[in-house]
Amino acid sequence: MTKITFGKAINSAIDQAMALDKSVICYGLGATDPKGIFGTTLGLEKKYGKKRVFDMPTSENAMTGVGIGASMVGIKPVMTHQRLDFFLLALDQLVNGAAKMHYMFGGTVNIPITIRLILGRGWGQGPTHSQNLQAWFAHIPGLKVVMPSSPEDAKGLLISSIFDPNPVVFLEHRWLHNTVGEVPDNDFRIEIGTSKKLVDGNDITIVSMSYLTIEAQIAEKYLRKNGVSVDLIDLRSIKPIDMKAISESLKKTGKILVLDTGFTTCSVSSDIISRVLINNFEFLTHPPAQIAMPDVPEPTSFGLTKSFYKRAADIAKKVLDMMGIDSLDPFNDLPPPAPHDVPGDWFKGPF
Amino acid sequence: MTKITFGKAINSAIDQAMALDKSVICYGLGATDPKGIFGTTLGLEKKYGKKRVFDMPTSENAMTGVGIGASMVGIKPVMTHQRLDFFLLALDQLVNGAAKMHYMFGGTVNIPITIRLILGRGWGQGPTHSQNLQAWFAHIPGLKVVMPSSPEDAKGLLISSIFDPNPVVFLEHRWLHNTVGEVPDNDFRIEIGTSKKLVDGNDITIVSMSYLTIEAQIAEKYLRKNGVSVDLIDLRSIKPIDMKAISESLKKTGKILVLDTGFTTCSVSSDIISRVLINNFEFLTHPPAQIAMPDVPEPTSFGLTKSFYKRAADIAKKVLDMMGIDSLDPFNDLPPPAPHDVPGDWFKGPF
Amino acid sequence: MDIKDKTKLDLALDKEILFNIYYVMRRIRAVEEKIVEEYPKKQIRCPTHLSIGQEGVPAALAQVVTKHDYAISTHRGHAHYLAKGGDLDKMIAELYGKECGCSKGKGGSMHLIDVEQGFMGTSAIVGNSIPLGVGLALSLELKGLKNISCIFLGDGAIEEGSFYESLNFAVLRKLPTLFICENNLYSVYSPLDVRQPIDRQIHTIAEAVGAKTACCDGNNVIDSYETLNTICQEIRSGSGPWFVEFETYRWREHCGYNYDNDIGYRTEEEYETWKRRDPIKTFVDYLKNNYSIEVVNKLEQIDQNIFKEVEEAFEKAKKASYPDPSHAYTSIYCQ
Amino acid sequence: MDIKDKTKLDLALDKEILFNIYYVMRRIRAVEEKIVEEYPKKQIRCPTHLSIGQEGVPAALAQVVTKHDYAISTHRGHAHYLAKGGDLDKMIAELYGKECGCSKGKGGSMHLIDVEQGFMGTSAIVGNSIPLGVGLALSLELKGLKNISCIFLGDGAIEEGSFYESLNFAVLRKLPTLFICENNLYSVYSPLDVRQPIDRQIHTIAEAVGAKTACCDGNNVIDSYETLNTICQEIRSGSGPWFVEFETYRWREHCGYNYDNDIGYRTEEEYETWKRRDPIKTFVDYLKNNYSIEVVNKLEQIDQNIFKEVEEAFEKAKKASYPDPSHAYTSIYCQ
Ligand SMILES: Cc1ncc(C[n+]2csc(CCOP(=O)(O)OP(=O)(O)O)c2C)c(N)n1
Ligand SMILES: Cc1ncc(C[n+]2csc(CCOP(=O)(O)OP(=O)(O)O)c2C)c(N)n1
Ligand SMILES: [Mg+2]
Ligand SMILES: [Mg+2]
Repeated sequence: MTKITFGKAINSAIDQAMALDKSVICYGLGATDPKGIFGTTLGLEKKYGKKRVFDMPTSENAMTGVGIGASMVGIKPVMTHQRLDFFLLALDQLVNGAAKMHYMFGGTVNIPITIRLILGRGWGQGPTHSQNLQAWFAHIPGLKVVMPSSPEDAKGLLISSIFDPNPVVFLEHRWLHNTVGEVPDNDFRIEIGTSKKLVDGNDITIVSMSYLTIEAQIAEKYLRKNGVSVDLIDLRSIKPIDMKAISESLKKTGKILVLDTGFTTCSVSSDIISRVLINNFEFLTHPPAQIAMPDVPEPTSFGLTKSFYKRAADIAKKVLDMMGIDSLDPFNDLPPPAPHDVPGDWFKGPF
Repeated sequence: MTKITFGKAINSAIDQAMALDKSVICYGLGATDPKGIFGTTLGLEKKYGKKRVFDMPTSENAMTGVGIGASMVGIKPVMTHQRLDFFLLALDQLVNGAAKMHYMFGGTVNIPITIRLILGRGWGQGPTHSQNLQAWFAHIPGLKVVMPSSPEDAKGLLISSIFDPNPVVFLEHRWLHNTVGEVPDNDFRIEIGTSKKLVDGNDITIVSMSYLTIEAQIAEKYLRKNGVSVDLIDLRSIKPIDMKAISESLKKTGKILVLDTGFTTCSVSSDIISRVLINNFEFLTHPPAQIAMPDVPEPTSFGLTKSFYKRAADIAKKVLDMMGIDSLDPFNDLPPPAPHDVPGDWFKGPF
Repeated sequence: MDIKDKTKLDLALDKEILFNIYYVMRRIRAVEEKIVEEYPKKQIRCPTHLSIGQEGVPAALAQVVTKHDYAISTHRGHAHYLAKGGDLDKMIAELYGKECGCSKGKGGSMHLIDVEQGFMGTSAIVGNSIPLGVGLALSLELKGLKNISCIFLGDGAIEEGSFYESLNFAVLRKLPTLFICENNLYSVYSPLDVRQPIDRQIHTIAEAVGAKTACCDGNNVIDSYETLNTICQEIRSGSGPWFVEFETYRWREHCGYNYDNDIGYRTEEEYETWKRRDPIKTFVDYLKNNYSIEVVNKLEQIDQNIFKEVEEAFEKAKKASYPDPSHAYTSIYCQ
Repeated sequence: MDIKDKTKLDLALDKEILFNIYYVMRRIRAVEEKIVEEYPKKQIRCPTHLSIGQEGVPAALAQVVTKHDYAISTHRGHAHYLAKGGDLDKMIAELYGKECGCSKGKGGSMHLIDVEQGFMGTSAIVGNSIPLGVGLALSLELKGLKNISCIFLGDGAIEEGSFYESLNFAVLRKLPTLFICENNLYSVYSPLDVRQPIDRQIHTIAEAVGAKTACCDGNNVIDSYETLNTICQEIRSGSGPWFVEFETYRWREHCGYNYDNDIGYRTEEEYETWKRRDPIKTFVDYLKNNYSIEVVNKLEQIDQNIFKEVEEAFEKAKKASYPDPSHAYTSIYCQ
């Protein structure tokens, strides 16, 4: 175990996968440049050579197809896009190709590609550098979708993704890259599709994902101090999704709040709520609740983003409302950090 | 009023829009070929000339952008793709571009483009000629999404879409093209975002869209005969969605079944259920229900598709289950047509 | 580069090749004509794109690649699958949607694959398989193998950005790729002139992107063979990507089994002109004029074998059983 | 085609143009340098791509288009916006995220627009605005107007399939498009040789696709002006698409205000070599050598005006108010 950043955990996962298996390759715009995709690919070219680690033309569509084609014959590509938004150019390859090939070729081939997509936020990323489209990927049969929130999970899930025989969309939140945590030094794997119970509680279930787990943890501490016992589940995987853990928690608490970094309509959180209600209607003692991004393109201006993102205080407020507690003022007790548009001092813009 | 097919209604809508407004143009692969996109664009080139009606290179991405660029300065393009699946190549232009431009340029421009996408089904269309991705479009702020189920609605909604100042994704189900109905001859408009109550009833709310409305109507008749009173709502628009009509119906019935032509996870139907439950939990007397496509790529074989699509019998069965009635056998009473993979005799494959 | 100057095949020495070219062409034609016969019976229930008229190029390629080379193709993939050694029985069963089909009935005519023969699939999305072929070539480089990756594409597919992006990367990395463009003048019912500038040739774009290029009459199968033979050798010795444009013509409708010259997107004369260039007839005439009667007699024998083989494949496919309906819900993920 | 053979500008006759070229270049530089000064104060809080070193081409174009012509650009769009007549105050306010910004603070540095001046926007997605420019040209054709549509793009953007597809359609329809490729050798920190074959020139691809093409030193603004002047006339008289590749160089980091020659993706020498070719300095030297002292003195006067204008724009932007937070939720749809 060593204390490292989320970004370094990603780097370590790719490094160990490449050391373990010669068929793992790593590429993407900037994969071999001096910044190495926010540090996540630094050092790999030197260690594994130009053939296995390479930069690419700004050709997202074909380059995704190149990875898929190589996957058909046993290569295990880790492809990275610095923003999910750029990957919209490559959806034909992913959705009409990778996601369906195992099925539509009757099981004769499989596509062990891992596509890392970085989710932007803050410093005026604006409408086309900030989209969290996990719901799109989850909608497509044949894809797996992973959204870790801690360095340890990032490493364990990335190694599992790389060695998974299916296409995995690995969604990495930019605001997590500099978070720090204990991470095993060796190769280790976390099963895709398993959630993690971060806090055991009895009053309400909170289901969270990716960066919102950080905010949920702040809210949970505050709520605990104030006598509300939260059962906090970090999804880690979006597809397959650990509905069993959610149902079990709901059986205990009767109340559920689902957090989502994506737009509200047709979202992962809507889907969780709908599933819970179809299958576990009898557990519910209170209408379910959802905190997701509004159905609005993200604005750029510092003046417009201040209350745009939901934070710990919003989560705490919603829980208190659901608990019928109105004696607390979480917006006062959990003030937003200033400036609100960076995750910390390390983030100096512009990315 | 004249009795015409759904396909002819589409043709008539474009025709009248082009006659009304010189800035309306119409293009797409095959728009001027002898088949005229299942007849929907026949005659237009002759009437409005080569400049306003044209075929195009197999370049879905750029050609979508061309339409968007022209839209910025007042042209109103109607672009058609013979399958939604082909349009996956153009999502960057739609989602990073058209959907956001009005917002991200501070309201200085708007994009009055209409994109017709045809939803394939039957005769072995298989995994990549059959996708119903309305949930994807509904997930994106800035887009409108329309899914008519009758010739009249097709015409009224298409004219509204063409003259809407925003990008509209108009989803046209291939199995509806030859259905027949009374359609006003003149220019008329149906407001996007309004649903249509097809049958007034008290026992259960069924919410439906596109081709499934045909199946729902068969199921409703059967249920009515057997004493179950269905409140049947045809959505017509997916975004904006007429939640008011759904809530009002639910208030009356306490039970809801949502039908969906798309995959289950992160679907429009999941979203409706989740919204209803967040906002109208108290109306529900029974767990909500959903009939959507399974999370499976569509297989090609005749032997595999037989029970793959949900039909009137499945809808009736679900309703009867929800009503606690087990004395009827809808699968026996509402047998599937044979062969199961064509909408009627007119459909001779291969499209 | 003018390919024909570089090599001159001594045909007298290569009768085996002649017979094999004939076998592959004739077999493709026989399979497709059998589909024409059977399709109206509505047991083949999937969109089907025939290669009648376009048998020459695949037959030529068949002579110069092995199962260790890769090929990938499009919606119009029957000929390519067969030429690359794909299993005939499994292809026909796939068209009928049967469990023993090459894709277990899940893919149909537009999704043929035979991994053992290096035929790595076809796609129903125009342009979609082009980058896959480049990825296959990349895998060869990574594994240090000397084989090549053949990418079939149409004149419509070259309009997709994926073609351009794929070719650029193949050239950048000098990958062992052979782009085989079958220019049959149409994309569905759209002639070239509504899609591409009339005074431009497709291969000149490929050349500008950086591929080595050639242009060849796809109806002349001997020319096609010589061209591809030389080029494949070059690619195997490290030349990097080649793009070869073949003139060819689809005889029947875009999708389906009928003739459709009557609907008005092309003329009967045009069709007749191309039909006179039939790659099979031209080849047989050539043999008749240049070879002994034994050679010509051998062809008849080949025909007999083909017809038997094809009949049997259809018999078996028709008799075979559909996959169990529950299989619709399996193999979504690889375990 | 060699442009310079075709026309020879009599510069003596066109002092107004000379002064205007200088004004546009110098003003862009002044704005960008002011951003360099201000950005570290963290009040401009959005990804910002500067055009310092690349002022020549936009300044040349500014002389040959009017507000009835269209232009569309990329993430690196400040210079293009200003050259096309975009409102300076509104641009600076946009960088500061203010309500009076050209996009009301919703777009930031990467989303500049000035519809009145025919500057139809920029995009943060590489290649995304190219087809929009072709669509603008299509609108001109539909409306029967004789104006042109200018499409700025980088050497990275030409790797996107959207470039190829867009150019093909523009050529097919002979649309009045001018593709202006500013080849600054890099895409972020990636040199050309990891993205494109080294022995290939970008404009040769455009030529093969069917555009008329030219290549020009973007640091030589007089050459650039002459080239663009001739070409724009040709496009206006119906030549169809032109693609012009300009050699240029970005002095500072890809995104942000620093120098970054130290991080290792390019050498200090390379930077110095290009800096010596500074389009502004080269132009001033030329004027000094060829024109009277009055002309040179006039430049100083222009400088003064620019500095004042720029200072004021920043002052105003800083003082301006942010949009009301509720505006984040408005204008998603046009009513
Ligand atoms: C992305 C996409 N766009 C459109 C289609 C519809 N389509 C199917 S085959 C075809 C023709 C392609 O022409 P070409 O590449 O010349 O192949 P050919 O059919 O002539 O062999 C088209 C446009 C598709 N399948 N995929
Ligand atoms: C589709 C897409 N891919 C990648 C990026 C990241 N990106 C931003 S600017 C840029 C460089 C593009 O290079 P070029 O076109 O040469 O423009 P330059 O920055 O040199 O002016 C890249 C790759 C993006 N914004 N969009
Ligand atoms: Mg063709
Ligand atoms: Mg550049």
